[in-house]
Amino acid sequence: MESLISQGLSLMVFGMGFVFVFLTLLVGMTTLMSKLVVKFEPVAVAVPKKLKPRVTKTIDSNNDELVAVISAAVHKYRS
Amino acid sequence: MESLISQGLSLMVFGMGFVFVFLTLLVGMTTLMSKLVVKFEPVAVAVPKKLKPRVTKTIDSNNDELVAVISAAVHKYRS
Amino acid sequence: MESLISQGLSLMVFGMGFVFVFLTLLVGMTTLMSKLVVKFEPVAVAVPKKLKPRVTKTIDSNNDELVAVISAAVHKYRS
Amino acid sequence: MDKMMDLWLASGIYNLQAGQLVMLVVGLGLLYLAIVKKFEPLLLVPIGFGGILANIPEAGLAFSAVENALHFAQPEVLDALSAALGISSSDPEVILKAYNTSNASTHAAVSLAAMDGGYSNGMLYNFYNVSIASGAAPLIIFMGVGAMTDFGPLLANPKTLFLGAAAQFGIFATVLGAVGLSTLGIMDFSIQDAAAIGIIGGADGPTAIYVASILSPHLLGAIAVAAYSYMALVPLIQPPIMRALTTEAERKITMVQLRQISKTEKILFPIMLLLLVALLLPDAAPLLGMFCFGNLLRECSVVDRLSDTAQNALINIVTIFLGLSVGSKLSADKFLDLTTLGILVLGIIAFCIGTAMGVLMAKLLNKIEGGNSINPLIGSAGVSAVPMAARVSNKLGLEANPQNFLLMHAMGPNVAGVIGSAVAAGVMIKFVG
Amino acid sequence: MDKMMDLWLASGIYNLQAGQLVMLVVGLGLLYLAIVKKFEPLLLVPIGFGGILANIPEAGLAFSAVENALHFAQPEVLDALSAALGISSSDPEVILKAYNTSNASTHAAVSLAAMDGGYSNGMLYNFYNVSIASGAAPLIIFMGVGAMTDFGPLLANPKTLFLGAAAQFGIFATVLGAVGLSTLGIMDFSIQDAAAIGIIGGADGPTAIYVASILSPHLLGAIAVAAYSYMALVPLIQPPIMRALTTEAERKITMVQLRQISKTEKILFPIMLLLLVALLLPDAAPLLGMFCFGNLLRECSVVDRLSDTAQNALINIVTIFLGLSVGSKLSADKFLDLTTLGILVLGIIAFCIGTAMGVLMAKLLNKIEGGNSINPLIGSAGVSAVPMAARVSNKLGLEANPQNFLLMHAMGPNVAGVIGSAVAAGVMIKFVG
Amino acid sequence: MDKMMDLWLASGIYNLQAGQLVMLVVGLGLLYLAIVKKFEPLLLVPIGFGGILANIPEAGLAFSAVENALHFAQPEVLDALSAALGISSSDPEVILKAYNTSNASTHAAVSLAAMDGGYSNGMLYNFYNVSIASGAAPLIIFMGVGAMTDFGPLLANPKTLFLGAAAQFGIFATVLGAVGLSTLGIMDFSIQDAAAIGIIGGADGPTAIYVASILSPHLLGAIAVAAYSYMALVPLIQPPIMRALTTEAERKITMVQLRQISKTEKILFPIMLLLLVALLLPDAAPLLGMFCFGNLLRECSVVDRLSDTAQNALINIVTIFLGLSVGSKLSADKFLDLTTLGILVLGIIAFCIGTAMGVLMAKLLNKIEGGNSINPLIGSAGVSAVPMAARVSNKLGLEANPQNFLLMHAMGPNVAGVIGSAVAAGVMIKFVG
Ligand code: NA
Ligand code: NA
Ligand code: NA
Repeated sequence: MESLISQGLSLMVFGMGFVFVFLTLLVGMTTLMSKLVVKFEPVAVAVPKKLKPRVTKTIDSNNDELVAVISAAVHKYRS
Repeated sequence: MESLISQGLSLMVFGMGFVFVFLTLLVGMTTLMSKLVVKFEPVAVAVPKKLKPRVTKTIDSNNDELVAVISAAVHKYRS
Repeated sequence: MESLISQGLSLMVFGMGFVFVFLTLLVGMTTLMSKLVVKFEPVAVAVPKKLKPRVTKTIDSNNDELVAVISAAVHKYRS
Repeated sequence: MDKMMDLWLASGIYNLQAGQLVMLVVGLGLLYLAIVKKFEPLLLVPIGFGGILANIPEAGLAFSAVENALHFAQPEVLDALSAALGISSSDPEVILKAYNTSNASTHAAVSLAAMDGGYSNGMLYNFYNVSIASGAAPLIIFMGVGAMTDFGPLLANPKTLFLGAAAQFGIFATVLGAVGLSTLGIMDFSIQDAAAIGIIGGADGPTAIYVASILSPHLLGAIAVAAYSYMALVPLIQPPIMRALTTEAERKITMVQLRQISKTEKILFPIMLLLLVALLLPDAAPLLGMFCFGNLLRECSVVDRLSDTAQNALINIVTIFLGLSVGSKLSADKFLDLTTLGILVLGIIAFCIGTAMGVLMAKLLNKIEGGNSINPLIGSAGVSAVPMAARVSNKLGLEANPQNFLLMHAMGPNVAGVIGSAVAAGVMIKFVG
Repeated sequence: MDKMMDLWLASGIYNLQAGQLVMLVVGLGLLYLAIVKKFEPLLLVPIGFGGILANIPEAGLAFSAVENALHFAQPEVLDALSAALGISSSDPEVILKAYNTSNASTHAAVSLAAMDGGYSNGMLYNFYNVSIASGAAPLIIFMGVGAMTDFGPLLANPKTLFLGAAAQFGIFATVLGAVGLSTLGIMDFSIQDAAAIGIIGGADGPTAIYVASILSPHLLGAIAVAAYSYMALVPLIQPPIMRALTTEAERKITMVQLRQISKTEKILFPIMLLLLVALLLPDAAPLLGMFCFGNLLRECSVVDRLSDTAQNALINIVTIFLGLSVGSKLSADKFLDLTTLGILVLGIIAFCIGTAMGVLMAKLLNKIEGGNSINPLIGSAGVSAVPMAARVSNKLGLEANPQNFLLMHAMGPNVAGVIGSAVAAGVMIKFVG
Repeated sequence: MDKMMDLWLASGIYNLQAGQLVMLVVGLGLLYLAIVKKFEPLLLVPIGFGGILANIPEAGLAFSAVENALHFAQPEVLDALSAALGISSSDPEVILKAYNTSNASTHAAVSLAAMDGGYSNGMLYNFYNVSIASGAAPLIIFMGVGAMTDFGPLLANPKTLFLGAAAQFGIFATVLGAVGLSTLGIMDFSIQDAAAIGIIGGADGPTAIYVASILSPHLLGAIAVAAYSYMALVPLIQPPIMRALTTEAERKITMVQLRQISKTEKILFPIMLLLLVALLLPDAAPLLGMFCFGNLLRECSVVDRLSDTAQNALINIVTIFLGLSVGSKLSADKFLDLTTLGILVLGIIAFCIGTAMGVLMAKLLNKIEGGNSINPLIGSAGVSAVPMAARVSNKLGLEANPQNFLLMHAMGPNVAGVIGSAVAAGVMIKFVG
């Protein structure tokens, strides 16, 4: 059985080592992946994120309400 | 113990039979129920489904916001 | 073992007694607390509760939609 | 044709017992009350539907694996159950009795034996165990109720707490009534049963379910149905009592407008209430603790997303399963009993006494103070049944004087009644639990 | 350097088995289909992701504590497991076999022994137990589906129920196919397996998962993947069959506009359906009971907050865990098997037969009635796959006649198919469960 | 008057122990910090409230049935517990010790015996078991965090991952500090305890709770409180360190605008990260798997309703129960200990070292590249504490140069820190778990 200190030391060395190895690999893979994507899919880049269509009925009925209220409001004020 | 095939066959015969019996009964009961309802409740038919009032506070406060924003918008533009 | 009736009686006496003692203490503490708060924090009283900012992204995107729709509506009608 | 016969012999219509038929009608009746009459539909729709499911013949949805094994009574499974129980009889009724009186580890063993025999717990039985037997569902609902509660009116007029206290007399008077019926030999209630029945008078659904699940689970179905039905009937039950106990002049009393309450007071109140509970009545800590927690989430204004969830998604989810689980206690063998009738009668008495005592306490407070600061109509709101009881006070106030808006004044005793019945619940769990 | 070696010896890449690699690719393939091809993404994204998690070497996320203990095979733990099983061998395979055939109480004891040895159930294994093995998740999803279903088109034209009945023929024909393959010695399916595979033809995800979890849990992964994949493929699978079985003239048939349905009819329908199930086929009560409950929440209009929650927060939460749990059944040792191939082939046959029978039944109804009241294109919607199959009917209708909107007409058989396959599920659970 | 005496003898105020009083004050203090000072209120409100509930005398909300039975020490129950444990003593302390060292099946038997004696698990104890001991709650929260995380800034500048790696040095330095204190005899931490304490430096709440629940459950309360408190203190802790380690000129460095990231990259990143985890460090698979799953739900844009639920209803529900459960670990007997002080001190050191290493790594990267492409102020964001740490970087950047907006640049190392500490957690679970 190792002493507590040496356990701690080896945990530090291997832990930090592993974290760096892992994240270095991730940097590499990410860079590579981005390059491939940009290369093969040059058009798809950077459309400003549009409004997501809402999936739930809740919100749809909200929108109905919205349109109703707006129409009413506009009708009232434009005359 | 029946053979697997005959088990399968009887499952098919009785299964499909039961499905048809069940759904035939359901057709009959549904038709009867609809007739009774239409007979005894002739007025209640067919109001176009109106917007449900929203139950949650969340949406209420949304509506408050809505009205506030609309008022602001309309004020700004009608002058 | 007490008789059922005497168990019921003592439950009533001590139960109601305790409820009153508890709520009387609560009246006292509440009154005291309110006095202390009003004394040390005279300004903070009674701002009409303002609309809570919504926390969820859902609603934010809703608002985006809202603004978009309103702008469109107003544009259409003001001309 | 064997298969056709099997289907028929296993069908509901062939196996339907009279009790189950009655309970199916009761379930439909609850749905009718909930949907057409709008009686507390949030609970009575799931309870009524759960009651129907629980009484489907042969489906065994409300039964444990052991009960289902005993119902179908296959000899080899019965033998396995007897062996697990260490008895020699293989009569289902003997086995059931031995099972019900055995200890927890034997319970577990018998249950595993039933599962080995191919039986499983019914869906509603599982829902009941997870939501109610664990104690979780009523507490989570209480947290949500706390998050929906505004203590402002109570803080503006703390003495309305006395009205909430007085209205709890209905609870204890009913306990006495129940033990009286037992002593007279008309019913057979233990003191635990009596306490659980009394809590109907608290007019607070989750409190009643919580107390019944601890003190008297076998009466839970009837108690929950009575509690929610009577809460729905508040607009019918209370007005005659309120009119009988007040004069026209009293009903016309207008109350001074409530002062505005600061945010700090609203934040400190649930914490103070929690500490008082902690110091005086630890047995009420789960109920009032969760209630105060919900209220603090609401008022502290830094965790609005948690407060929103407690008031919406979470309480709705739990309500669905709580209701179905309560419905599972409406199975014919557990519900159709003279006891249920006793519970219904005692429950309505509890309600009436609570209402009356609230009104009388309001009159007493006026006497003591020598003034007319309290309209006695708000006393009846002390039973809880939030916000229905407060609306009834308001309605009768307007009848007497069209300018007399009592709603906000009645909200004080109304929420005080919630606290009062939770305290009463704690006392009863302490003494007879 | 020991530690470095340890890390390497415990890494996924060192321990990756061929089967796991294949299944990782299958998982990625499912994600591709779900995200890029938009195949039933609500289920296939969680299933695909769960499949990847289940096949991470050494992580044991899809395994029980006992399986994990056997995988790492420490001698003292193996001895403890043997002791709990009452056997003498400490060979992992012998232990696993003894464990799989032991009774429930031995199961519990062995599981506790594995935990004492420091092993625990994997995350996905726990998810599976809580959501699927308990039966809860498919039922809760069915409640949500009920709350999203509008029975209006069905009520306006009840005879479309026959189309939903006919389409279930695919289920039973497939059962016959599966037992045929077994009898020929090509596959090795029990009658339970055959029934569970047949239900793929029901084109209803939660029903398929519910039936498979009861009759044939070891095939659940393949069955769920097949069911959802084929439901997603409806726009490709159905049109050729529909065109082959109908003439141009038939496809041009326009149907009379549906009458408006009153609220009362919509409220009474789920109650009536529930009672019919209760009286005729108690084994279908959990599935159709929850479905009717959800629909009643929707239509009764007094519990909108419960209906909203059933349709949104609750069904979404359950879908996440159901999907991951199904994914846990995609571990290489359970999924990579000739059986899976058989299931995929039989499943697609079931689908095709169901589609064909729906169309043919519509033509038969026209024959019987001696008119042209039904466009046979709506028959294919009887398989369920709501609302995809109805959209396919509509699309083919528009192709033949640009004024011919069949969508609402096809919704009738479409929801009838949901009822039909739940009834078929009940029959199979009754006979072979 | 016996009853009056009973109530008094069972009251909280009569039984209040000094430790409980202190912990009530600690709980109130946490509520003060959360509500008034706005320290991570989403967690500290439930944790503080849970802490108060856990220290209510006699209520036993945080204790198991066995602990509650031992507290009330009825002779016949103690005898039953001894019998279940197979020991002869009926001294509560001896029983507790035997219970704590017994195996899982004995645990189960003793627990059932306590329930037979009429005791039950406290509410918070149950919450803890379901949410934390099962491992589920931190993982579900991590899924929600994944669904809220935008990896865009990280993808635009992948080398910021090195900053997230460097900041994890705080974790391992603290482990060394903790074993050092033990070796010197000042504290008594095992290597597991040291690892769990170190993870506070990861500045990531769910990771800290997950690791502590596996490696060192008895320290979980102190670790969670320290983690969330220090995360809240980021705006106070980090700036002095950041100023001390950078020159005015370095703080003025402006960074080039980030490129736009395509949808495809954002979808592929979580899948790639998952595969890397699967191949290299299976022990980190639960944490990073759920994180990547949440992120994929967000980015794949075909399951928005699941993503919404993961970010709102589900994470809120779990947060409520996780917070209360952590609070259950603040019971006086578990929290009031020199150990807690040690944890608080070591935790803050971990934080400071992590911050410093992030800044120094940024300067090193500039040296290596021979340019000025990175403002070292964003290095401190590598500790995680999303998004607080990134905001601190931005604020200090604006102080030095009012045109220097670092927020988006700092989000890269900020989310990298989440990944980094999850990897560190996996390493520690692998080596000492
Ligand atoms: Na009350
Ligand atoms: Na179907
Ligand atoms: Na971190």
